[in-house]
Amino acid sequence: MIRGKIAFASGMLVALAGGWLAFPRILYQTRLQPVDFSHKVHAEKAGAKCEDCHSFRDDGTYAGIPTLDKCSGCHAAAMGTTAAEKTFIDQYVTPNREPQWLSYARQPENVYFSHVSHVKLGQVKCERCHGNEGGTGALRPYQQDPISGYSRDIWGRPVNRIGLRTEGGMKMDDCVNCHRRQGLEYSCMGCHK
Amino acid sequence: MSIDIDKCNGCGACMVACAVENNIPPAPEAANDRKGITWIRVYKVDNHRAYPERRTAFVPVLCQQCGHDTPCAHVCPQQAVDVDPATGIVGQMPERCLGCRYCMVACPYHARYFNWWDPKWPAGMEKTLNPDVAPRMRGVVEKCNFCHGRWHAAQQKAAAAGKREIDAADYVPACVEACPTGALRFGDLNDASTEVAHDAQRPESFRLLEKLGTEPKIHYRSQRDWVREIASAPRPEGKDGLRG
Amino acid sequence: MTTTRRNLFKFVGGGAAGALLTPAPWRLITDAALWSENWPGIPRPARGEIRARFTHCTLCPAGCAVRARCVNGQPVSLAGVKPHPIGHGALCPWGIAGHHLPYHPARVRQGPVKEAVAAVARAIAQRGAGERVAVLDLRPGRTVSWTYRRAMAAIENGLYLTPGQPAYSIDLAAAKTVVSFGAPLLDGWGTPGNVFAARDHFRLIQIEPVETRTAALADMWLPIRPGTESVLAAALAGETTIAEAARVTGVEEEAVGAVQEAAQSGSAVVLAADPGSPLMSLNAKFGALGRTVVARRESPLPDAWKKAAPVAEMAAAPDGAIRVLLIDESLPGGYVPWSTIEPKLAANAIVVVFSSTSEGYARHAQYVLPAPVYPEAAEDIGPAIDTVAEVFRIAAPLVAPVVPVVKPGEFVAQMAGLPQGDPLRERADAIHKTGRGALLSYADGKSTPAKEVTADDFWKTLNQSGCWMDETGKKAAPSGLGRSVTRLTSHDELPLAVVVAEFNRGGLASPLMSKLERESNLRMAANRVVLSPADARANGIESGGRCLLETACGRMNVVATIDAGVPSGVVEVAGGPRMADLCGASRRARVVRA
Amino acid sequence: MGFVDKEFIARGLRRSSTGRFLLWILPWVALLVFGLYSAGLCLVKGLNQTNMDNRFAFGHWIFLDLAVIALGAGAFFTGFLLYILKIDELRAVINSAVVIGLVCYSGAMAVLAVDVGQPLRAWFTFWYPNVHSMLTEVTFCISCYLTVLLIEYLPIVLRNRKLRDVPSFLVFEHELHKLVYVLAGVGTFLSFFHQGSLGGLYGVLRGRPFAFREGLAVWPSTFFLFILSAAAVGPSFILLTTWMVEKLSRKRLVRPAVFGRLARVSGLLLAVYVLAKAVDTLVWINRTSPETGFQAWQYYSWKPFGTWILFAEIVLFGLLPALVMLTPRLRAHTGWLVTAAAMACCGVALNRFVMTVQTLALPTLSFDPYLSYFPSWQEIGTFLAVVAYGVLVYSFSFRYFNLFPEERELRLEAAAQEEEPALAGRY
Repeated sequence: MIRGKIAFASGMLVALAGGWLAFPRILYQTRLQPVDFSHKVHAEKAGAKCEDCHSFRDDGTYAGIPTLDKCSGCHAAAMGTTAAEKTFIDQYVTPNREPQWLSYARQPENVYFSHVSHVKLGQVKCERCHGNEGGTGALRPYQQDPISGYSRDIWGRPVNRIGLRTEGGMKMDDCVNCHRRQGLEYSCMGCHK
Repeated sequence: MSIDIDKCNGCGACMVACAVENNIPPAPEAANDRKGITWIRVYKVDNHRAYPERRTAFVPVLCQQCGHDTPCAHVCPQQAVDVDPATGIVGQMPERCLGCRYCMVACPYHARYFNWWDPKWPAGMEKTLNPDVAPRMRGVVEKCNFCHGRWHAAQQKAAAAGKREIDAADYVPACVEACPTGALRFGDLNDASTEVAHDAQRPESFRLLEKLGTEPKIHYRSQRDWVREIASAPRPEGKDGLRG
Repeated sequence: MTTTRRNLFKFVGGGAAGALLTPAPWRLITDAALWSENWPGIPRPARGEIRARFTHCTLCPAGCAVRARCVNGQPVSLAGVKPHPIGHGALCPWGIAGHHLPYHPARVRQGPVKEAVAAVARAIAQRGAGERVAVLDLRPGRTVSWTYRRAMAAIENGLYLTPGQPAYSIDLAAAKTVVSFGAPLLDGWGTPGNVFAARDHFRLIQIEPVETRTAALADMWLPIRPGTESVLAAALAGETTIAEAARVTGVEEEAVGAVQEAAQSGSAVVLAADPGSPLMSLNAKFGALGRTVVARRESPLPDAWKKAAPVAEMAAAPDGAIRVLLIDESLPGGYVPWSTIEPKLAANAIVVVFSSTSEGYARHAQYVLPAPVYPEAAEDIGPAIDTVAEVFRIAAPLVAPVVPVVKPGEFVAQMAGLPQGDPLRERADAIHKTGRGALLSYADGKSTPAKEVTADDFWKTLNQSGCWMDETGKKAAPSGLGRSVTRLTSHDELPLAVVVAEFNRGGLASPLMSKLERESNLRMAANRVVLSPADARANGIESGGRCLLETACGRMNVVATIDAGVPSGVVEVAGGPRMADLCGASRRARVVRA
Repeated sequence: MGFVDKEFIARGLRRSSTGRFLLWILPWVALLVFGLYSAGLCLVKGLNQTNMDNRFAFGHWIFLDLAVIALGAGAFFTGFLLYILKIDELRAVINSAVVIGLVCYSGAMAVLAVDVGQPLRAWFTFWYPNVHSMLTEVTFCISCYLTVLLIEYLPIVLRNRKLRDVPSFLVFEHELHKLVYVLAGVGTFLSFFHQGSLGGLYGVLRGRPFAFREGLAVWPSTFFLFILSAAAVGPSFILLTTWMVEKLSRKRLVRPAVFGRLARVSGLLLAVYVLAKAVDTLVWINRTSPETGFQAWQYYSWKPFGTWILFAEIVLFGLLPALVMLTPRLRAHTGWLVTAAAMACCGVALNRFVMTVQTLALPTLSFDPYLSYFPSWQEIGTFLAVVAYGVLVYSFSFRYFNLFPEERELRLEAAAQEEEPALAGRY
């Protein structure tokens, strides 16, 4: 009998260990950004403001990550001495190849998210959702759940969203929570396309 | 929305414009008029007489955006259908839908369509998809939602100007924009000053199956008596006159 | 004995129990659901900057102005240009989905270009005396048409052929009564926007054997026995008695009288399904010439182009004389039945067709060369049949050709050794030089006199967002109204009169047309025919049944629909090249079970 | 294999040889495989494999699911009669009833999983339920009741001769047995609800005047009619199956009295149902339907669904069997009894058919055509899989578990009667 109990317990232990420790590691696949870009340098040295690159178009749509021509504007030739810049110019600017940036905060296709209405009407700070991306010295690796195709930033750090900070994720629940608090919750169509 | 049947020449521009706007794929070979997807469908309707007394009219039927205990909304088991209290538009959420098709059974206007196949476009044609509307996956129900993509765009434009209210001129569904005869009109029925509100008040105006009490928001009108007949329940002796 | 086995069970049981206490199973269930929301195979629409671009639709002679909604330059949807004085922002279903054509699966994607060039050159060099080189231009009145005419003038024995083009245009705005002999006035005739804008101001009398879309919305529909239109026309002209006409045509006497009255009441216009039909001469009787039926105006030309071959019709070409026939089918237009063309060809004739579809002349030609499709080609569109003003409008390409294409104009020009150059630009400059008319810009709806802009701006606006118009010219009476066609050879042993109920110009149509033809029964698919119950019964055909449409020229597999709205003795068909070839000159057929 | 098999068969029961048993299940296994294949096609390639379409959005799957669940009602209702109303004869068939219930419900659920376009999301119904939807009610109740059935099935399995060797199993089974009353209660409650909401499914369709019914509070009359009809045919179906098993296994399994009792219950409820249905129909024809602008007569002028279908449903397969089962003299003949039971089952199946298929075939818009539909082989195959699965589960249960407690006694009695004369001769 006692042997039986031990068997049961050990089985349970193995499963728990696997589920809590191993699973989160194997679930996400991690990729590096194509270019080693530093928001910090651009903000401090070049004195660029966020909206210089991440701008709105006239019709209110959001340009998101800037395209190559924006970069080439300054980086036609090397401005600094860093290796990163050199590789960037050699691999992208000179052959005029768009870098395949990995967007941390890209919502799934069926979501309609308007930056302008959040920033302009809602007075929401960029950091509220994107964190202090603008102050970072280097781009962190991009983590994606290969099954759902969601970026880890959308889902939130904790695998099961247990103990998630209020602004920790960008899943529907997170949107809804904030909208509820402001009484701005209308219909599915409001945010889905 | 208001529709003048006496103007509609059944050209089908609305149906094509709708499919273009809402990323509806062309039907696979096996599809027919019962398995295809046409958010707005123009029916050929006749007076059940033989030549030369036969007269034909064209009736565009899209989601009637029922206002009162919306048949589809309250049968959906998982809240994939909702009615926007602000606009009164009945929304359908393909990504929440599990494809039980109960809502299709519930809809008396057959305005709901099921994705029997995976969406497929000829090679290269996916370049022409509208970025404001997400393509649906196989096995879910979809229907007209008055081009919510355009609604979003209008809102976005308003937001960029710092306004919460959209400018009515910025929001016109694709079918209305496409209609070459001006048979289709779109506007806010609650605002008495709009054209549609006025159309709805006309004596020759009617709604489909009004007696069901679903309060549809599409107001048809015609000067021809036999055309206004189509609003009522079917009459069996007429069935021979119909083309499947 | 089983302790070990039982313990194994317990181990597994414990594992299962433990797993339920971890995130793994729950997260995987959620992920599976999320996966089903964007699983492989669902295309992702490209995102990017959305901008409007303008062009003109070349799918039919109407040449409607088009506003294209483009994402990163790629058109994703088309609409009319609202402030346009002619188009009024209307498009037909074909035009609305025109931006799909470059990707059409049935498109002609490659062709034997080199071989064709060589063969044509050889044939021209070796042809015997009196043997002709001909270009058949399905869409006359374009600038490239002038290139062809110049080329044919440059080549000895060159022939410039067209399916026939009316020398008149119809001023609907001036019409109070329209008497239409089967012209699809409300379903593809002229410029949709223009017709519907005028619709409320004229009375439409549709004379047609079956109730088409136009007849359905006409103020008066006169069901007439097929083939007897000329008799009714004679009665209207007072050449026969109304009673006689009523007897032959099956139209009631008072109806005929009513039509006559309306037609003579002034500002009436008579239209016919075939713009060249002798029925058009009725207009002279009703004093419509110079008022509702006016001389067609083409925009100015460079003086250098005056040396051009005359416009001839296929029927006029001598038999067995054409050694080289180049057919420009890049834009669908009129279609000359092959049975008319064949006798004109020499024994060893070479036929080259420039087309994007294998449905039309490609079925008869030795060389099929892939032509650019709308909106790939830089073209211009001549004035439509209902355009009174002088216009010059360019269909600026919205996408680069997605397959290697041959531009018919350049091919012919090279063959004839015409000087290099851009004919469109030359003509634009010629128009600008006249200083007449105004430049209409679609972007802002503004209209500026042509003389106030430089030639370069003129050219730029034409290509990016506008057209040139001159409405000042005086209305003139047209000449040569209605040609006398060769009598229809009627095959009386064939029981059914063929009536084209579905207007179809041929050429590629967006795959989304399935919405109208298969996913609903709004329009007739090319392989459908409609029969009266009586005729169906007589031939043992049931609704939806497969059968054969037989004419003097051949047979075709079709699917039958039975409809009591069709008179007995008539078979409704959808138009298009195949049907045109099948019917040939005669308009009678038989439908039998397959 | 052979001897292992023997070890599993309950003491005192005669079962055919392993060979013959295998022979019997073979064709069913084949059918199951074929069915699973067609179901697989529907899952992998999508529902374009079926002949359903936008207008016939529900097809023969839904119809048969409804029928099967109605017939499976025997499980809960027998339990209700036995444990709550203490009708003790029914102990003889309760086990069999549980197995049938289990088969019917699990089968129906399986087909539903194929029927929905996105099975992977089916659980959304539990996560984001729309409380106003009858379908939500159905999903919740059926899945809960299925668990109940599984728990009820467990003791039957655990009482198997071989499994009894495991002491802990025996204990567990004993504990479960104490629960049986609770389970019966819960099961009854759940079943009443989902049988009802299955009816409500159609009754609430105000867009389909042919199905739409008025009722009490949120429940249309069909809600109660479905409960009644299900409760009525449940016992009939138990009777029918038991009789068939007796014929197939050439054994007496229950005493005649049990048949009689089942028939009486069934007949009584059926009579009540027929009455209620008749009243409901009259109200619908004269009030509900006309108020929606639809004259009831026109529903029956679209051939082939004439008024005969109404007659067949209420009189032929309703009133008639009810009368037979309620007349003692007729009930005495097994022939009559079984026929009546069969007719009752057909009646309910027909009712479900009308509710599903006729509702969709009838036009709602005046320019609709009248529609017809015939299932594709994939649809039929998928359902055959369920039938095969049912037969197999039942066969195995019958072979290895003691489904009919009275069977052993009946055998001993029979044996005793044979020995009687010999003994008599001695003295």
